[in-house]
Amino acid sequence: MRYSAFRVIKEALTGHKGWKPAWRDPVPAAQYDIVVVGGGGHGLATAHYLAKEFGQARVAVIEKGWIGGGNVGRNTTIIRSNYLLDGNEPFYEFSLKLWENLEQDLNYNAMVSQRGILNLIHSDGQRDAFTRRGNAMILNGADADILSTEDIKKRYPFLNTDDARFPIKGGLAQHRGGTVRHDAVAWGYARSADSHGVDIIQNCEVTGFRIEDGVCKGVETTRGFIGAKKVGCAVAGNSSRLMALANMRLPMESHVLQAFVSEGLKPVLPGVITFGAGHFYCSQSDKGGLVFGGDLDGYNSYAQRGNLPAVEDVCEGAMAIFPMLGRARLLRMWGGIMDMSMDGSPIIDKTHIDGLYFNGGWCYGGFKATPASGFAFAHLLAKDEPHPTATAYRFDRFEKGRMIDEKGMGNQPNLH
Amino acid sequence: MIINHPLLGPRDSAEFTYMGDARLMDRPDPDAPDAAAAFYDYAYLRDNPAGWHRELWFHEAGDRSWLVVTRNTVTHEISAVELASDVARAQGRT
Amino acid sequence: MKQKSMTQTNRIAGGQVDRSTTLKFSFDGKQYAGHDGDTLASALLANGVRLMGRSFKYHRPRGPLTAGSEEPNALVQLRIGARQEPNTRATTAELFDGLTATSQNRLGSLSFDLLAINDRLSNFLTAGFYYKTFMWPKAFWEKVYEPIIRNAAGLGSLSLHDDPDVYEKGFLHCDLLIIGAGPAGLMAALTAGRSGADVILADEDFRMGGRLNAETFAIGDASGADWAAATVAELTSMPNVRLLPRTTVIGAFDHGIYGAVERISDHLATPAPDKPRQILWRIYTQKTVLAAGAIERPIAFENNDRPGIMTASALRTYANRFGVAVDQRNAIFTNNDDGHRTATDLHAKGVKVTVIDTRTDAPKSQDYEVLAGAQVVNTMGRLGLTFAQVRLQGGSERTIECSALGTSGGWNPNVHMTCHQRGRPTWNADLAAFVPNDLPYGMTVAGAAMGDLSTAGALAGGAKAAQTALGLTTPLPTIPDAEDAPVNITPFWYVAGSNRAWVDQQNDVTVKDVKLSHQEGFRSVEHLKRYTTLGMATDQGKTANMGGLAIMAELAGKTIPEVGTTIFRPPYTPVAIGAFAGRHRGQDFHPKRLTPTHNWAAEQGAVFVEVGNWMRAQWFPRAGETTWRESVDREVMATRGSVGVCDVTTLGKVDVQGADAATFLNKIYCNGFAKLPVGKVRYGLMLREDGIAMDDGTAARLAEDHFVVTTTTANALPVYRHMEFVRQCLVPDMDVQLISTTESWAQYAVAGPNARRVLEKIVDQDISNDAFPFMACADITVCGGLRARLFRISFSGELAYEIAVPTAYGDALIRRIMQAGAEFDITPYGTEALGVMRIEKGHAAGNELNGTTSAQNLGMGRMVSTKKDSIGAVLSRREGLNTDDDLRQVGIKPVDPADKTPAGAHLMAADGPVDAAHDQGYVTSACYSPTLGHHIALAFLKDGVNRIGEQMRLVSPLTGVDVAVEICSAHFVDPEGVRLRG
Amino acid sequence: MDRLTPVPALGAGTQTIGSVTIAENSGVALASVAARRGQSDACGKVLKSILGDVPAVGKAILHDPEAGFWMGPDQWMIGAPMASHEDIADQLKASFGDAASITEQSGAWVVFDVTGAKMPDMCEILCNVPIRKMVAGDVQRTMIHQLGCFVIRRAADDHIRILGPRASAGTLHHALVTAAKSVA
Repeated sequence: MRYSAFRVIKEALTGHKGWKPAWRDPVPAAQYDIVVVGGGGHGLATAHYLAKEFGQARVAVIEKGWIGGGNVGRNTTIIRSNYLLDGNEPFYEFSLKLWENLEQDLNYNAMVSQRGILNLIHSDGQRDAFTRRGNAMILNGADADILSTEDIKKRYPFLNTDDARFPIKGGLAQHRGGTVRHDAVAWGYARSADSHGVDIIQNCEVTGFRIEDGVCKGVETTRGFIGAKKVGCAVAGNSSRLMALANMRLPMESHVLQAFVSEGLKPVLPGVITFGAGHFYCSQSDKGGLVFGGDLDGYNSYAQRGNLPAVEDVCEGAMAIFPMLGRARLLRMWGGIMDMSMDGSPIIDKTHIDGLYFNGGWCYGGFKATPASGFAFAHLLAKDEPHPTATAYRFDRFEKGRMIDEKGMGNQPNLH
Repeated sequence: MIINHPLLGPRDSAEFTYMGDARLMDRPDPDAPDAAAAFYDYAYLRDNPAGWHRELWFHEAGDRSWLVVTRNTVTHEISAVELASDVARAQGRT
Repeated sequence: MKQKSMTQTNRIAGGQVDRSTTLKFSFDGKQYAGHDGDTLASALLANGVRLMGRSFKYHRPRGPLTAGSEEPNALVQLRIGARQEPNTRATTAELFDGLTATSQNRLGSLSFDLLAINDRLSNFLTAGFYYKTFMWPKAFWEKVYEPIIRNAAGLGSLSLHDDPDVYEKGFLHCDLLIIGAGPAGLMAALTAGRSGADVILADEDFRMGGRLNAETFAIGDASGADWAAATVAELTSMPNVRLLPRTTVIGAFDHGIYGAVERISDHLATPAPDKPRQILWRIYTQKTVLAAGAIERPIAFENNDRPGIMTASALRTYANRFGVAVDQRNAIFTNNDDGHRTATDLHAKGVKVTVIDTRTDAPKSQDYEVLAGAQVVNTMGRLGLTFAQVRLQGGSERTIECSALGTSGGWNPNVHMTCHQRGRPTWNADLAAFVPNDLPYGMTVAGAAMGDLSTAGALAGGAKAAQTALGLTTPLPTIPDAEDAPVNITPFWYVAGSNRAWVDQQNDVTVKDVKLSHQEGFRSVEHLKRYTTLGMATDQGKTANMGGLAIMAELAGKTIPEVGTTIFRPPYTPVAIGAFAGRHRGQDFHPKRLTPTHNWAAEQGAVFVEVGNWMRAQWFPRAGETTWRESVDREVMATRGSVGVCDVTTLGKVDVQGADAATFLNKIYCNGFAKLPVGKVRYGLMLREDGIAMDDGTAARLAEDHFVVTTTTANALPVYRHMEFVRQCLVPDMDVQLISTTESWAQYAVAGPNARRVLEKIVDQDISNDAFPFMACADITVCGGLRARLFRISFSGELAYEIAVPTAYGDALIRRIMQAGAEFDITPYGTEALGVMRIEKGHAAGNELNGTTSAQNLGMGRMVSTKKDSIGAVLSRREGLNTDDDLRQVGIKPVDPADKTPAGAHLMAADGPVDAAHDQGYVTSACYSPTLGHHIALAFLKDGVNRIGEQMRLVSPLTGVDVAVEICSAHFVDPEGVRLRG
Repeated sequence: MDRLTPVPALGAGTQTIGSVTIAENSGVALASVAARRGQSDACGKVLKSILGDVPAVGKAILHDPEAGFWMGPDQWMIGAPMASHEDIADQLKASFGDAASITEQSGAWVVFDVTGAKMPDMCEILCNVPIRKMVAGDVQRTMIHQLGCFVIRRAADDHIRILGPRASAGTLHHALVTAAKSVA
């Protein structure tokens, strides 16, 4: 069923009786060509592109709970491609381009809103680093713009520029950055994948991999064995748990990142803004909630909840730059499990087991990567070679000393 | 969270700085023939369990002790807290 | 019974408002009066105002649904000016004299909202409609559709002015925290308090007592409210009990830490001078009794959202506690006996009541009409309820005139706080409600929150909970007699056939939306919530979630717990962001660290710059200088020409002592320290274990067993932490003691050809080049015996010393140095000149040590000793860090001396393409070199060592730079180091 | 040559706000003592000779003229009047010999004495110490406005001494004053 304004009107006039489930609820088949483990944003995007771009007909996504229940539905919805390093920037720019055409590709309005993202600069050293980054973005074909304090004040007149502990000295903007309605991304990919024949199997947890002579033959699940020529794993924060079933240890830790939303407010923030001298970034959703976050709690956790110090740290950052937010109320806080890798960059690679592929290590940047991650993983699964924008995301880069460390924090995941 | 410091008693985890898996105390022998592989494993690979995890916390705003905390990463329950220097000695480090 | 007054037409006798006071307030510009003890909602209702807000999506007229913090509808903008506070629940806002409130989320007036057109269009604006449209034409989403949606959405408005109030944060410690001061909480507090335990009793209300204030039951010989007041009085007299009224416990965090917000000044027109508006308490408790009560849930029926329709218990609260009857004709729609309790109370207050009970076996009454087996099928009244349409048991319909309709669908135990650590409640079929199951660490639940819905049950449960929590063996206090009615309920969630029946009133989620969600496959509770926005409003679905779950369960042919459990996240009610920030805003966001010369530098007119938390002098402008460059150039030239002085106290210092100190340094630095003689300083490079440079600095050997290590300003703390890690975790038996001494010493660099001549006038010993050569160090005395340290080290490349005295003498020392240097025109210089001179010398600093650079990149690959083990040595040998085209630090100078070579610009081959694929490197640090008369820069360049002399293109498309540059040595000035050894 | 004259960390003097008095105390000389490996006992003997006993974990010995408190495993801070102990580090080095590493700390800290009936209320909004349960001689290292401080419960019930980082004396004092006003 195609969605359209016409269809909405027609259904409204006929009692909404014609709407069909957005995706089927199929019984798992015994054998697929490709099984994608993980019905989050990345897994569903992978399935969509496998079916639509790479002509794979027999694909299943298996999800232990309900699709879209992990980080794709628990993030601050930001998209951007303002990366520095060669290994990253082309990939994220590719992702941004896919975002720009997502709705037409999926026939689903995920509300991609290129409201712009602004990183504030508070020191000369930061200006130098952001200049280098902005140049890297432009040299990679992305957009970047350096803004003066005056430019920024015009856009955000209520920013604290008078009494700031760390004065604002400018900002690096990416006008094509913005936000997307996160749940809609999962649902849009799911609906499209389903319409291209992908089986989306919910409430089906992987309990093991069937590996014979170093070759992965499929997955054992709570709904029985499901055979596959290739198995691709995209389970974000649960990567270490899943891959341990294949006796793999990964270069990553799972950490909790909290995010926050305020009560609904009439529009105040036009775009995404990031504080450079504390831990705070913020945008405003179409519903009016301020969506904001900051740093990790800092300790390994699978609990999907955090503690007060991180909340306070973020709100202190909020008040430092927007003292007018004092009387806005924080409505809800939640925590996601971040697959924090050892250099802050992801892995999209084959494993040492034939037929077993891995996608993970997205840290807290997985949402914006969703389209490119799905595309690149689909490329790898379909063609057995990495997508040109994702060639650096290899497992062996740590052993070889080819880390992709945007923040320069080294092998301590909670610092990325 | 509350970390029950072996010397100081219960202290808020906000006083501490977290480093990660206590395996980081098991620094490999740099002179072993497989040192390169051993250091790669040591520096980069993690069990990252969903469950009990032995991990290093530094009492930065306290007595400056490194502690080995055994904590459940699913429930955050803490079952043991030891001084890292005691653990290191017990493991034969000098 | 009605007490006639000019305005408070709905005020009736009784209740706990103080009629001796009259508080004037305004709503939407109209003046009203109320009493002390009123909420804004009760006062408005007393004045006959039911319409208080508009719903989120359809802009439907709304009045209060509840009398508490679970309120979804009656949200107003409280106060005006910078204190304007959007989305404030009128049902909890305490009335004060002069209160000003305005309605929100309307275009036009509250009674004529132009956006109410959305209600007419509701058939098009169903759950998820926006996912299906607005996609064409592509550009229209951001330019047309989205702005319209954004402006229509949102609720209240921020003032856009800085919040003028202050917030405080604090810490409390106790043995037992009791959340909720209703019958269970009060009894728990009494039990625990009498045992001598340290108790905190917190309640969100301004009057403790919970439902006891809203009911007519007796406890023992007293009314419930009087018993509560007497109990509060006894608790107040106990020194071990701390009562926190107006305090909402917002979250249960790990290991018995609770967040709570105390509203210190929200009931005042403005906070008293220097007093906070609110305090965020972090409460550390051994045990917790959750006695948060229960929340009555509504029943969904067609048009069940009109002003005047509220929960039955809210009607009861307004009548009993606030002395307000919402007009004289009320109806009650119930599926359980508690609805009749409201009817009884209202009847006693002289209100005419009709009860519509869904149960065919509904209890009968002498006092009021009961329609058994009947249902409300529709309502009338554009801006407030006028009639209810009732379908009688036989199927015939009857219209009942009423201005208020109380709905009673049963009570939900308030399990919110039990879910904060992801505990899932469990289904109790007798109550038709979820009750607590997995509890957070140390928590016990009592009273209605546990499903003990009678007063007697709550009293007994509270006492028992305190006893259990504290492990008391002392006898329980006598539990007074109280009502102990059983729960009689026949679950009934929504009237069959209704569509525009609101489940989530604030977010406008109707039965129809839940049905559509089911039809489109969004059937799990998470999907339902996200697709319809059920439970996502400011009340977090406290009155909505259960209804939605029940309807979904029925559609899916499942039980309610099979569909999912309602789960809550902190905070319990929304919290002002200011409260979480406390004092940390503006200049107080982070502490300031001032150097020992700060006052002196300020006297000199220095311009300061933030370096981490430090404030450092950036440059010292002089009269006539119009640009910072003029000042900096002068400072550099004066230093290189004669002598300059710079405060370098901010560099981290770690005192390393012990018999194994040298061995220890050998471990943490990649280069050797074991053989450094006493009295000498050496440059050291510290690697992380992954082989990347962590920090650099010097280590000075003051004695065989004593070193002073310096770190960069930014890394002082991480380096110290790392050193302690190595000491305690890797080499626990080494005899080495570490202590950070950054702030113990005031340390100044005195640099320039005349540096020695200045210092000779200050130090008490011979510092001639022979006696104190380059890289010497010593404990010395200055100015006739003051202990000091002297290091012959140079960052500027000049003959230079760093001299340190105990911090208290720092101010005196800088003044003395200036005095001693006067004859040489000694010039204080700031961080900018310091930076220029280090770039001229090619020294790496923060911009180069950016966490991705290896020793090789810095041209120091050979420093990594292969003769000994050190942290990072093994992994620094990985192939990726040792490629032929490695980035190497080089110098850059412009071909045209007029050109700039800015940091952040990228290097490209002179004749090649300019794109990422052909990127050759980038500039890390740049400056104008007054010594050379042109700009210079440090850069990392692929294979840089072999490209000295090459002409390249330096581009910064971001800032519009494209210049020809020449690659050169990074040592721009005195590459042989003659000066510093002079 | 003229001797150099020390200046107090802040020069804030003494202020009384409501019932709370905040006084900068620049008369305390400080040095830390860290036992060398295997020298805990020897170190303890010297501590005993100076303070009368070895400060236990979390405790201070409020001895005269020298007082001392526990800082960390095998590490103590010794304080004494500046007037008599300006060179406290040298004095301690002489006493401890090779048993301990001594580091001068006088310049590292600003010292505030806070007294008054509302001192505990003030503490509650400043730092996470169970102030109402602390007894004379209890010491806790804690954070005040993000600054690492020592809080020492002195002999009088309403008296605490706060040692904070000297470079942030202004920030710390500001935090104390605003907290005092808030509870006044």
